[in-house]
Amino acid sequence: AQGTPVKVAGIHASPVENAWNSVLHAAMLAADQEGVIDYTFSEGVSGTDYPRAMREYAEAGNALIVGEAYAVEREARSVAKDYPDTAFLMGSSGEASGDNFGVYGTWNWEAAYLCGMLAGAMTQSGTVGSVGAMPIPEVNMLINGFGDGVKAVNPEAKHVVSFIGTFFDPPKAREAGLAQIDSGADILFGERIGTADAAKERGIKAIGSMIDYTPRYPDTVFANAMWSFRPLLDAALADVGAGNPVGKNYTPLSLMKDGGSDIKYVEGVAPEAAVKKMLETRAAIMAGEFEVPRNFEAPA
Amino acid sequence: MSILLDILGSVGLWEAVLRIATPLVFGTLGVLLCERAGVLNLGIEGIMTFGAMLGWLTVHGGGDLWLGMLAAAAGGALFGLLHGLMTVVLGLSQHVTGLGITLFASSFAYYVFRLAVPTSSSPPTVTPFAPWPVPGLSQIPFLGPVLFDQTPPTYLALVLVAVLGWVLFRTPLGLAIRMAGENPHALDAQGIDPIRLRIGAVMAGSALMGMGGAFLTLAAFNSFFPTMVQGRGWICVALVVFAVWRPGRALLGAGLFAFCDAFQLRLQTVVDGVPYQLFLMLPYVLSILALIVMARRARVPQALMQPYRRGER
Amino acid sequence: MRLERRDSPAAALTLLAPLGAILAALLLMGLLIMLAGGDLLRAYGLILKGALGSRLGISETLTRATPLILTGLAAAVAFRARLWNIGAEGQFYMGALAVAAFGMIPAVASLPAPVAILLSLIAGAVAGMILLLVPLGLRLKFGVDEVVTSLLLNFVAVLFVSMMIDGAMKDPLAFGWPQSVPVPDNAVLPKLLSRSRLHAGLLIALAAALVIWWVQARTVFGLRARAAGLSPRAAAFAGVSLGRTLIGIACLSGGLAGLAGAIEVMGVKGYVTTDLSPSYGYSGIVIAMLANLNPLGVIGAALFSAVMFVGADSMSRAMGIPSYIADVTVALSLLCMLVALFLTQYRIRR
Amino acid sequence: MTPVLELSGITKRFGAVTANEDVSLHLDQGEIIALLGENGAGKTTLMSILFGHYTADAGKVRVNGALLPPGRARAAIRAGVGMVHQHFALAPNLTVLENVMAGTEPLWRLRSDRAGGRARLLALSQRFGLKVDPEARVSDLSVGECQRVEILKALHNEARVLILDEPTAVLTAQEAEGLFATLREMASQGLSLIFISHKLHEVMSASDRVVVLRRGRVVAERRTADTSKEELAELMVGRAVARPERRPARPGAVLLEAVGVQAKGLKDLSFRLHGGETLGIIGVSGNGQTALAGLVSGLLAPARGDLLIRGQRPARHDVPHAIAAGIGRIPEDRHAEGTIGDMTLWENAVLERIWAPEFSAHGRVKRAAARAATEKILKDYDVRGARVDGRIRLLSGGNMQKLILGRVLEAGPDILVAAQPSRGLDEGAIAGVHARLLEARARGAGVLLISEDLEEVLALSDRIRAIVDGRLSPAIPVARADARLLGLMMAGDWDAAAAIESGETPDAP
Ligand SMILES: Nc1ncnc2c1ncn2[C@@H]1O[C@H](COP(=O)(O)OP(=O)(O)OP(=O)(O)O)[C@@H](O)[C@H]1O
Ligand SMILES: Nc1ncnc2c1ncn2[C@@H]1O[C@H](COP(=O)(O)OP(=O)(O)OP(=O)(O)O)[C@@H](O)[C@H]1O
Ligand SMILES: [Mg+2]
Ligand SMILES: [Mg+2]
Repeated sequence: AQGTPVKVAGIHASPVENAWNSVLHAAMLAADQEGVIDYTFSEGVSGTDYPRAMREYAEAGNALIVGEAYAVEREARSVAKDYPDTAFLMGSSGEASGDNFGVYGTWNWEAAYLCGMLAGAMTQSGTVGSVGAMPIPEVNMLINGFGDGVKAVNPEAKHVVSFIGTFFDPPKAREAGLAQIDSGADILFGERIGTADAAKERGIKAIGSMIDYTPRYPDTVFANAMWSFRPLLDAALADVGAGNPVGKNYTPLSLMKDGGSDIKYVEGVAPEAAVKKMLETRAAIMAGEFEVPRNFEAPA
Repeated sequence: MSILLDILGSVGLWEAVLRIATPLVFGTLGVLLCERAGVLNLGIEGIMTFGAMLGWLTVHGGGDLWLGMLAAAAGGALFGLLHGLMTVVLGLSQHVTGLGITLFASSFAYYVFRLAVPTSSSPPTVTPFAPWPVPGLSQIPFLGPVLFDQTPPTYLALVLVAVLGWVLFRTPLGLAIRMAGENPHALDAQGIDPIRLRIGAVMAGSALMGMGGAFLTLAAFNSFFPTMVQGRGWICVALVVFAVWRPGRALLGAGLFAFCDAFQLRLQTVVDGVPYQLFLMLPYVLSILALIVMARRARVPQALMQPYRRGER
Repeated sequence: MRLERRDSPAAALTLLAPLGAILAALLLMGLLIMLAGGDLLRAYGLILKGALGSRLGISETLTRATPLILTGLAAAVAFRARLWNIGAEGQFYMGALAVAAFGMIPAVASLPAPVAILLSLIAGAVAGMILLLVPLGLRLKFGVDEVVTSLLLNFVAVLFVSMMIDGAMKDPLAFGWPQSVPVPDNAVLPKLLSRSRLHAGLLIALAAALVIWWVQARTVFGLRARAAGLSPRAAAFAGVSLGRTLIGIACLSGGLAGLAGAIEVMGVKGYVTTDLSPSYGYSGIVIAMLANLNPLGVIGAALFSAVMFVGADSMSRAMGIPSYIADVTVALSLLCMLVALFLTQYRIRR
Repeated sequence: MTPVLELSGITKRFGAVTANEDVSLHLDQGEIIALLGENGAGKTTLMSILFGHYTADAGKVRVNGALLPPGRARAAIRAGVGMVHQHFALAPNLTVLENVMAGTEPLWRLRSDRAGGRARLLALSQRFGLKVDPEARVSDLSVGECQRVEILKALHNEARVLILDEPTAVLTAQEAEGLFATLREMASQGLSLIFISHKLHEVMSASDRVVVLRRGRVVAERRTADTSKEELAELMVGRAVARPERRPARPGAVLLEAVGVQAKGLKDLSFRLHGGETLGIIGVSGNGQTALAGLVSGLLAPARGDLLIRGQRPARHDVPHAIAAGIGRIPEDRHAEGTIGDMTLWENAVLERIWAPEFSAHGRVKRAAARAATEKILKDYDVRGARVDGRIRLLSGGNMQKLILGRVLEAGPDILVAAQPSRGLDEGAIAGVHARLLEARARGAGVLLISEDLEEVLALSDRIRAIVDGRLSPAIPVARADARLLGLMMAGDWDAAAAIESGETPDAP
C-alpha cells in the first residue's frame, strides 16, 4: 500500500508444497497480495540450475531474491558477488557475506520445546518419536528442542529419532512414522510431511512443524511448532528500501519473542496441568527469563 | 541381537513390507509383461509418476477411488501406446525411447499438476483407500494383520500376480506373448501379427505401471507431490531380472526389496552407526548376483530389444 | 502401409528432418503454453532470448552442454560397439567422487595447478572406467547382459556417494549437510568467462569429441570396435580379440562419463552432492542417439538439448508458467527428433 | 480339376530390384514341385508372397480356386498353406509343443488345451515318422530336429500345401535322404509340396515337376522324368556350365602338419598337407569339421599336440598369426562368420588383415589403400551388385563368397582352408569357386577342403580323409574312392582305407 511494490523473486529447491518452502511461499504470496512486493518464483530448482535461476532473476531486475543456499552455499555467494546491486536473502546454515548476501535459519526450536512439554506429559507408552529429513544442524536443533521439552516434564521418556535421507518423500516419512509406532512411540513429532499420516492411520497423536497441520489432520495433530517468514521478509524489505546492506544474519527474527515462531495447539487435548506449565515456560521465554538450549548435534 | 529379532518378529514390519511392495509389484508386473513380449520399457519411472498424478487428480476432481485407479491405468496405457508406436512400429531404440518417455511423462505430470493446483502451500488431499480387513482371515494371529489387513489395491496386486502367471503360462494369448519376446518371426509365421501383440502387451504393462503410481497417491499417501515416485520405477526394471521374468518371483523380489527398506527404517530407531545406504544397496546387489547365477541358463527373452520389421533383410 | 529402409539417407531430409522435429516440438510445447494461458509468440521469443540472447544465456547454455557432450560421447562410443552402457549416471558420480577423494590427499594441495588438474581429471576418468568394467567383466565372464547390470550400478553408485559424503568424505565445514569436502583450489578449472559459470571443461569436452571422432573413423581400434559390436562372431573370425576390444571401449566410455563428473565438480560445483547431476548420464544416451552415434554430432545434439532446456527454463520464469515446461520441452524435442531421424532412414510406402 | 494352388502374374519389386516378374505356376494335388534357380532368382520372395509375408505388387494367389487375400499369413494358414522357412522360425526358449501350438488356438481362450495339442502332435509325428519330444526345448535340438518341428508345425496347422525353402541346405546327406522319404510319404497321403533347392540330384530324385526361375521370371517348366541334370543346369544359369577340369597334382613340401592334436571336439588328430595338393575331408556333420576348420584357422588352440606350419610351431595360436603365417581361410558360414552385414565391402575385405602394413600404419587405417584393394577384388573376382562403400548385407550369397575368396587369395596364402566353400551357392557360382581353388593348388598352395558335398570333394581333392568323432581316417587317393569305400570311412570302418594308405608312398607317417 505504499508506493510501487518491490520486485521479489523466490527460488525454491523443492516444490512449494514442501512445508518449509510453503512458509516462504505463503508469506511472499501474502505480501504480493497486499501490494508490498511483486512476487515471481521458480520451484523444484535443482542444485545445478539454482545459480542460473539466481543470476536470471538478478538480471531481470529483482531487488530482492529469496531462496535457500543450503545445497549451494559456495555458488550462491559467488553469484551474489557478481550482482552487488541485488539483495539476496537465503536460507543457510552459514554466515552472511558481503553487503548483499543475507542469511536466515529456521529457528522454531523453542516452539518445538513447548510441543515436547505437552508430548512428554501425554505419552502413555513413555516413548515419543521424531521423523527428520537429514541430520543437518537446523533439523537437529528442532528435534533436540522437542526432545528436551519431553525430558523436561518426563525425564524417563524415550525419544526415538529417524531420518528418511531425503527432504521430500512423504510416503517414506509415513513409513518411518509407522516404524516408530511399531517400536512403541505413541506421539510423533513430524519434522517432515507424511509423519502425521502414520499417526492418523494408527489413531495416535502427532505434532507438526513449521506450518499448521491441524486443519489437515484435525483429530491427529494437536500442536504445531509454527514458524513464520513474514518478519524476516519485512526486515529485509525494510533494509532494501532504506538502502541498508542486507548482508547480515536475519535468523534472530525467527525467535519466539520476535514473533517468528510460536506454538499453536488445540485446546482440550493435552491435560490442563501440562498446558499450564507449558504456557508458563512460554511466557518465560518471551520475557527472556528462560533460554531453550540450542543443540546442533545429531540426536543420538 | 535380540533387538534385531524383535524387529523381525514384529507384525508392523511384515505389514509394512507388503504395503511398500505393492507399487513395486504393479510396476514389476508391468515391466515383466512388456519384456515378455520383447520390449524394454524404461518409460516406467515417468509412467508411474503420471499415473500417480492422474489417479490423484481424478479423485480430487470428485471421482471414485477406483475410477482414479482406472484413470491411472488408462493414462499409463496411453504412454504405452506411444512407446509401442515408437519402438514396435517404427523400431526405434527401446532404451532411448523409454528414457525419453520417462522424461516426458514425469515433467508433463508435474506441469499438469501445477496447472490444476496453481499455487497451494499445502497440497490438497483426498481420502485414500482404507485398509480393508478380510473377514475371518484377518483374525489369524500374525498372518492376519500382515496379509489380510491391507488396502484393496494391495489385494488387487496379489491377484494380478496370479492372473498374469496364469495368462502367460496357461493361455494361448500368453504363449503368443512369450513367442513375441522369443522370436517374433516365428509368431508371424504362425499367423499372429507380432506388432499388434507387442503393442497390446506394452499398453497393458504400462497400464499396470500407471496403477502402481496411483497406489502411491491413493493408498500409500493421500496427495500428489512432484518427484514422489523417487526411483521406484527403476527398481522394478531390476526386479524383473531378479524374478527371471516370472510373476511369482516378481512378488518375491518386490517383497525382498520392501523388506530391506522397512527393516532399515526400523533399525534406525534402535541402532546407530550402520549407514542406511548399505541396506538400500542390498536389493540392487542381490539383483546383480541373481543375474550372474541365471545368466548361464539364458532364460532372457531372446528377442528382447530387437525390433521386428516384416520382410527386412 | 509399410516401412522400407532407404538405401542411403536422402541428403535433403537429413537436413530438413531435425528442423521439422524442432518445429513439431515447439508446436506441441505451444499447446501446453496455451493451456497455461500464455502468449505463444512471446514464449518462443523468450526461449531464444533466454538461451542465446544474452551473455548469461549463452554462458549458461554452454555450461550445461559441457557434461552432456561428455556423457553423450560415453554413450556413443559404447553403443557403436554394442556395449549397452546405461550406467553413465553412476560413472558420472564415481568420477565426481574420485576427484573429491583425490583432493583429500594432503600432498595434492601443494601441486602446481596444471598438474593437480590433470591428475584430478585422470582420477575421475579412472573411477568411471572401473565402474563400467564391472558389468563388462560380468558379461565377458558370465554372459550377463550389461543393460541391466550397468543400470543397477547407477543406484549402487549414488548410494555409495551418499554414504561417503555422509561419512568418510563429509565436509566438516558444511554445517552437517551431506556433501563432500571441496576440491582444492589448485584443482579448480579456470573460468572461460568472468562473472559466469562457463569453465575450461567445455574445451576438454570439445577436444574429446574430436579425438573420439578420429579414433572411430580412422583408426584400427575404431574399426575393430565397430566390428566387435556388429558381429562378435565374425569379428573373432577376423582375429579381433573381443575381450580386449570391449575392455578398450569400456575404458573409453566409462572414462568419458567419469570425466564428465570430474569436470562438473572441478568446473561448476566444487564439491559432490547426490544432486550433482540432473540425469546427465541418462540424457547422454538420448543425445548419443540424436547424434546417430556420431561423435561430432554429439556436440550439436548436446548444444541443442542445452538450448532447449536453458531457454524454456528461462521462459517459464519470465512468463510465470510452471517451470516444469523446460523438461517437457526437452523431452518433446527428443521424441520428435527420434521420429525425424527415423524418417531419414526409412520411407513409408503403401 | 482345379489345381490346389495357383499363382498368376506375380510381380514384386524391392526398390530397383525386381525379385519376381509375372510369375505364374500351379500345383496339383499329391504333386511335388521343385523350384529351382540361382541365388537371388526370387524363389524365397515368391514363396513369401504366397504365404502372406510379402505383398505382391501385382498378381493373384488362389488356393483350391479361392482367392487368397494378400499380405495375411493367417489367411494362408487357414487356407491350408504351410511353410518351412529357409531360416527356421522357432522360439529357442520355448518347448517343441509350445512352438507348434502358438497361434493355433483362439487367443482369448482362458485355458490352452495342451493335452489335446500334445496328442495331435504325437499322432502326426507317428503318421509321418517325424520323431520329436514335445517337451524338449528347441534350443537343445539339432538342426535336423528343428526342421522336423517346422514340418510338424505346418502339419499341425492342417496344411494341405507345404512349401519348403531349401530344406536340405543344413542337413547331412543321410538326413536329407530321410527328409525326402518323408516328403514322398506325405505326397502319397494327398499333400501337395513345393520345395526349393539348388542341388540338381535332389531335384532329379525327389520331384515330379521342376519349375526354373531366372532373374525373377519362370524360364522353364519340365516334367522331371523328361529332363536331365545338364539341361536343368543350363536352364538355371542361362548358359551351359561346366565344372572346371582338375589337372594332376604336383605335391611339394609339407606345409601344414598336425601331430596328435587334442582340442575341443578333436581327439588325437594327425595329418599332413603338402603344397600343390588338395586334401579333402569328408564326414557326417557334427563329427568335428567345424573344430578342424577352427583349429587351422587360428580360432581354436590345441590343448595338446602341435600344429606345425612349415615345420614350425607358431609363436601364438591365434588368427593374426595364422594369417601372417600364410593361411587363407574360407569360413563355413559366410553370414555369421565370414562377413559383417552392416559394414561396408571394403571394411569386410580388409578387416582380417588390417594390421598389415598395406592397410594401416601406427594404428591408423589407410583407407585409400583399403578401398583400392577392394576395388581390385570386385573387378578380378567379378563381384556384382554392390559398391565398395555399400553394406555387404546387400550382396547375394554367391557374390559374398566371391568377395571372401578375393580377400583370402589376394594375400597369396600357401595354405588354404576351405570349409563348405560352395554351400548354398548356385551352379554358376560353384563353378567359379572351384576354379579358384584349383588355381590356388596349381600355384603350389596346399588346400584343405572340408565339405559335406561328396561330389565336390571328389571333384577337387587329390587325397581324401574322413573325420569321425574328432579323429581323422587314413587318407586314400581320389582315384581309389568309390561310394562303398567312402561310406565305410564315414561310418568309422577304416581297415580298407588303412590298407590303401599303407600301400601308397607319399604320405605314410
Ligand atoms: N526384403 C528385401 N529387401 C530388398 N531386396 C530383397 C528383399 N528380399 C529379397 N530381395 C532381393 O530380391 C531378389 C530375390 O531374392 P530371394 O531371396 O527371393 O532369392 P532366392 O531365389 O531365394 O535366393 P537364394 O537361393 O539365395 O535363397 C534378390 O536380388 C534379393 O536381393
Ligand atoms: N604383422 C603381424 N603378423 C602377425 N601377427 C600380427 C601382426 N601384427 C599384429 N599381429 C597380431 O594381431 C593382434 C593385434 O595386433 P595389434 O598390434 O593391432 O594390437 P595390439 O593391441 O598392439 O597387440 P600386441 O599386444 O600384439 O602389440 C595381436 O595378436 C598381434 O600379435
Ligand atoms: Mg532363398
Ligand atoms: Mg601391436
